[in-house]
Amino acid sequence: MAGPVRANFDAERMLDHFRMMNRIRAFEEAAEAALKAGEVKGAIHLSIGQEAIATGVCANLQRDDLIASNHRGHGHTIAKGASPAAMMAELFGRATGTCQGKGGSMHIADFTIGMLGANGVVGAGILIAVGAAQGVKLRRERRVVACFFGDGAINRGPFLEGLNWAKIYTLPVLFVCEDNGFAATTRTSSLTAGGGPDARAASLGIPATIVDGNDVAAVDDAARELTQRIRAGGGPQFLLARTYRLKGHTAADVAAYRSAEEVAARQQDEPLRRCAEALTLNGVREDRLAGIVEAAQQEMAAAADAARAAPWPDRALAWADVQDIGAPVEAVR
Amino acid sequence: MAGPVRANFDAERMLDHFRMMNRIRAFEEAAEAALKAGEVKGAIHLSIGQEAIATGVCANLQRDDLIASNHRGHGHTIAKGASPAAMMAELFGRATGTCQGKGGSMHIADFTIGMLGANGVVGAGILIAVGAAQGVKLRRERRVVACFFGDGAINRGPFLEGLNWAKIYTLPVLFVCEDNGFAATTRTSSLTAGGGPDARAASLGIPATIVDGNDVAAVDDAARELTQRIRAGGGPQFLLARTYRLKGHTAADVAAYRSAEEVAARQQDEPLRRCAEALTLNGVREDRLAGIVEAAQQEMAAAADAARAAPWPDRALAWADVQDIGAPVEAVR
Amino acid sequence: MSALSYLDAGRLALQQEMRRDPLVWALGEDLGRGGVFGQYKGLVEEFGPERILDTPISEAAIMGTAVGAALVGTRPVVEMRFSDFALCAVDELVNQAAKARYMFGGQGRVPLVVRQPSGMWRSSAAQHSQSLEAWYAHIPGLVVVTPATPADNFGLLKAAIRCDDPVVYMEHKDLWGISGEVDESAPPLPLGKARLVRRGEDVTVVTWSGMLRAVEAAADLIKGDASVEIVDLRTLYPWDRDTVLSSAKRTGRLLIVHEAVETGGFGAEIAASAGEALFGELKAPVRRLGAPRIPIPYAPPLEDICRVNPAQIAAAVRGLLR
Amino acid sequence: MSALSYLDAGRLALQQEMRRDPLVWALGEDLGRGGVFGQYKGLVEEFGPERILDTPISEAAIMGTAVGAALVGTRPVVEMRFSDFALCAVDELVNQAAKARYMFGGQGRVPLVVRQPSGMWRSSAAQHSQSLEAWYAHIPGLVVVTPATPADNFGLLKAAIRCDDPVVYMEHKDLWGISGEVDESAPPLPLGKARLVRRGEDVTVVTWSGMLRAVEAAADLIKGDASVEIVDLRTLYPWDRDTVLSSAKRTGRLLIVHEAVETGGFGAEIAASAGEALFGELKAPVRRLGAPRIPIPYAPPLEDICRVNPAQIAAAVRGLLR
Ligand SMILES: Cc1ncc(C[n+]2csc(CCOP(=O)(O)OP(=O)(O)O)c2C)c(N)n1
Ligand SMILES: Cc1ncc(C[n+]2csc(CCOP(=O)(O)OP(=O)(O)O)c2C)c(N)n1
Ligand SMILES: [Mg+2]
Ligand SMILES: [Mg+2]
Repeated sequence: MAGPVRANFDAERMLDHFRMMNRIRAFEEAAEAALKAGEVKGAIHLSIGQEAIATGVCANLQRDDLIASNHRGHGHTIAKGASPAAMMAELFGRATGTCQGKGGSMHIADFTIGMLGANGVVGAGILIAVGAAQGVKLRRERRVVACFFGDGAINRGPFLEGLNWAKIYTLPVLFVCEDNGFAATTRTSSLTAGGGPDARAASLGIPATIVDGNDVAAVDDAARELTQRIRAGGGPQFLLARTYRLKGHTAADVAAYRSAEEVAARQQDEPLRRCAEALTLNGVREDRLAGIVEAAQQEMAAAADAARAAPWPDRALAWADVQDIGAPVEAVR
Repeated sequence: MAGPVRANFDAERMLDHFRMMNRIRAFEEAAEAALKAGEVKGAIHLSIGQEAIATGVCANLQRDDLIASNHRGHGHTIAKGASPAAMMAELFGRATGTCQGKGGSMHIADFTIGMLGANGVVGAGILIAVGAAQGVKLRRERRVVACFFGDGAINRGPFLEGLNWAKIYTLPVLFVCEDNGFAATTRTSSLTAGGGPDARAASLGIPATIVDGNDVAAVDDAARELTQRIRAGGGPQFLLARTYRLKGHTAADVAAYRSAEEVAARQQDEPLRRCAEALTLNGVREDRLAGIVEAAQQEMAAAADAARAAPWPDRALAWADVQDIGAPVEAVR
Repeated sequence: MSALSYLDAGRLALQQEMRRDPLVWALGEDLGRGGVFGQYKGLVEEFGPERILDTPISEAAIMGTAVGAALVGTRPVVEMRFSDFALCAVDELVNQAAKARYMFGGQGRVPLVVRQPSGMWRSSAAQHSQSLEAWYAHIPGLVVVTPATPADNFGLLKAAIRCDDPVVYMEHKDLWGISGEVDESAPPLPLGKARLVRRGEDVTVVTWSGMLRAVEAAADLIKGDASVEIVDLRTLYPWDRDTVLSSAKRTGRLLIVHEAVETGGFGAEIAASAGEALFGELKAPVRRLGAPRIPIPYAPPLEDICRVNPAQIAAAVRGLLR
Repeated sequence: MSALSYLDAGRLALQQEMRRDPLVWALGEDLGRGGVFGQYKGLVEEFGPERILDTPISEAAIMGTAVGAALVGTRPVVEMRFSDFALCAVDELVNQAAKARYMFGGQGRVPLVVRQPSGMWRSSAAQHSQSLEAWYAHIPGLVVVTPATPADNFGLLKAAIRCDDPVVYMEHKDLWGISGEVDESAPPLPLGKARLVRRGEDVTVVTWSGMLRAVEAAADLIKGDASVEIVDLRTLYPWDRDTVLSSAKRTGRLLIVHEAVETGGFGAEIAASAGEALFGELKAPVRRLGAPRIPIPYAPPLEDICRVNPAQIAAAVRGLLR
């Protein structure tokens, strides 16, 4: 699984990946626990098992690069550099959240680190990312926009419209399709005609690079190559990362539509374990890894504690940031 | 242009095509004249130069097969067997029109011959055709649904959603893309990324058959093959027919965005002329062809005269066929 | 008679209609696993995957193909999952489904139902909570239905499926779990007829969908001081003008309560109609209570600001009596 | 001051704003050839193809990419060609553009204008004639503007482009050709302020967009018998409550006239608001005149049934005076 000892193995970078993936994992495990405890009210979609993609891609983005995400965006957001404490507070609906508690999991955004928002509408983030790239180009900036979406999103019109658009205007977009085999409770294979995401992307003039999305080093290498092409003015690029969603569609979904054996088998292949194997295989000591896992869990436990203790948003916030002209005033009823 | 003398040349079938193409041409020339005379009020989109596609495709459809069309649908509708007199009356907005004058050119429909409607929204007909095919399948009927759309429509989401849908459910749809090089006043080449309609269709699991859309025999042959596959249960098929729009986008468009030379060159290649050449080359007498042209013009002149003389729809019709429950009653103001 | 949940009542209605008419079928995402809320549980086992169709995430195609399938005589029940996602298929519903019959001079019919689970439901935030019934009531060709009880979800869904015109059928997500008596052999309910929920003398309160419960709670709150007549509109278009106006005329006071944004909500249509028809006959101005014009926030304390509550309703009723 | 057409006034406004701010740009189909009505003629020559962007037929992407481009600080002017086609991009406008600022807790802004040429225009039939302004007024986060004159199309489009929130800007197709005096150096008009078109004593008529001309014609028709005060709302959201209510209070009578379908039209919001605010102070019921709830037919004699005309308006005014 872990692959051979690599000559050019960059232990420090791999350790950074391991640290990031563990932070994402720990964040979502803490969020899941809080949801089950009734502390987080809205639906959350866990990316457990898919952490290598967010990690490997964002490792190749700079702070002023941009990302747009979908409903399963915790990993993308943490990997891009957002504060997990603020994110956790957002899930708890607190004033200290990234969106002051007004967005929740499906609308997490952090413009300070170029995270333009998760999205509650499948496929919608594609057009926002492409448009952001067009804005970047109009402004003569050199930023890259990465766009994360799932294998289910390729059956929505915006996939075609957005890729065609990015290509004809040569926009700096990295399309990242996280193929986890499912659209909610349905296997995407049964709903997707033809050759799939890569075939569709190619037909729109954007040949895909396909990687094992559970191999963080492979994702990192592919994303490096693709972001370099984009920075060199090569226009939109497409990364298809194959992975598996270890948890249900939402944290409430028990995923009875697939066998325990299937999930157990895929557990063997999950990215944190593979990253750890690669590191140990390449001589990194177990206790060092254990320390990283430990630290990540502590960080997220603290984030949850802080969220728990944080104040609810002030009532007045409900009336803020609607629109400047004609903003409603609190009605006295 | 006309191609060699063919051993298997079917003069009678070719004459039928010639007759049909001339009827479409004469209909649209009469409609254009009526528009210029102010007798037809709404916009009309002429398919002059594209008649071979409608003719060749519909020659392979039976009466109970279905078609869905777009804004440029006069040819499809006549070729499927609708009455040009009723169609002309529709353009004139008269009670004797196919839709009682309530639809006009962009909403012509004739359910008696399986014409499910032109459409004012680019791409919308694709989903209607695919859905009709699904209904046909649910009803265990053996009908084929042909769907006509342009090269500009492939940049709208419904193209992807509709083709994917038709393929995963193995629906009896013949997709016919009329590639005339333009989307309104813009060349589609500048707006279309990748390999174009055929590449996109192939990526969705529906390999395209490409034909010279100005060669009616070639369209006929290709459509025969594809409709046979569909009737044999082969699922959706895709025909890409290359052609050229000799007139402006609407009858009001002078098409200043292209040179007179370009249009003149394409005139050489237009389907009626090529069909006539093929027929004469294969021994059909000129005067026989002239008679066909003459008859078509007389038929459509008569259709226009009848439309001119036809009554306006009764005021009460405005209130009919809205909905059964809650239909508005004429307000006395 | 048996106690059924709002969700099960809808499922039973669909099941009965599918047994009754082989041309009735349903399509939407995850229906084979019972649908996102379980409204379709067990149906694929009975009717098979062709009539309980699992679809891709292609809202435009879900709606658009249903139009085509309806035009050839089948009766699709379109599942939009959340009414918010129906915004990905508005051309197909408003430009195609609603207009086809008319544009074609009556040649075609579009007998489909589009189920749009609506409204606020445990911190679902701005893109999973909207109530846009007023939009559809404004569109010629559409029927708009908003059931508020299990019995109504049973009787109205059956009626919607038998309707030969496109019906926007808005179930409220917050009602899935409520239970009530349902006569499983009852015929469809008539579309366009309101239900007089409670007789009263002082004030008429017109409401629909999820707000009915809040209105009933408010009426209980002020039982002592005011006798409230409660009308559940049930169908927004066509709306039951006669029932509403005759009740308001009798009580002399009218309050309309809905969950949707008040500005431009359907309450405005009712208020405007009543104000015109009953000019000079009312003892107080016609009042409306709806959500403030703000996107629906995620945090519970903020979300509650968008939810008209019994206390506000009671206060409004008192205001009319003052 | 010079005489400009409504179309040219809009083009001049865009041109001035593009000169003033390099971050303003426009996107839509055929803009490089001046746009389908000529509203963009000559602009690509001055500003180049990047700022006057020719787009594919991809309404969802035209709207959706504009949201992304706005979030990074540019100011897109989105051309929808016909307001009917905006129905192919409703998720992008309503779920994304209108809500982004709020959902993200104020982190992002969406300073875009979506131009939606609206209304009936020489037998364009059901899919090219709609007036759906009431929909957008119902959506939190959106500003809705409906210019009725060349001067307003100049001043309001400039204001819309400078607005930091998404603006639905509905030009009326039937007004493109009308001409009027425009001060080319005038500043933007304030959004949310109505225009008192004509002072009058007996009846207040509130209208907007294409109907203003019909209302003026009606007022002329009955000059002898009634003194009509005409208010052009100009902006539907936020609408100028003070101007409308104070006028109605003074004249004691209010008629609202719009081209959109009357049922659920924005006239209902105005009527409901006036009925509540001016209860007991009006001499007659608040009346509305709008289109019947039918898809817009093609044949001229049938289309005319959907078009509120001066005779109907005059009759309604007389009715209020009776
Ligand atoms: C337009 C739209 N349709 C349906 C949904 C409901 N939904 C949310 S996530 C999801 C599955 C998405 O699958 P995919 O794109 O593969 O992402 P994944 O969940 O696998 O990460 C669905 C159907 C939605 N949010 N938006
Ligand atoms: C959704 C939508 N967008 C834009 C238009 C305006 N429009 C009508 S036809 C047309 C060009 C269509 O090009 P194509 O599909 O190639 O068909 P053609 O006109 O070339 O036959 C456009 C942009 C429309 N009717 N619908
Ligand atoms: Mg997936
Ligand atoms: Mg074309």
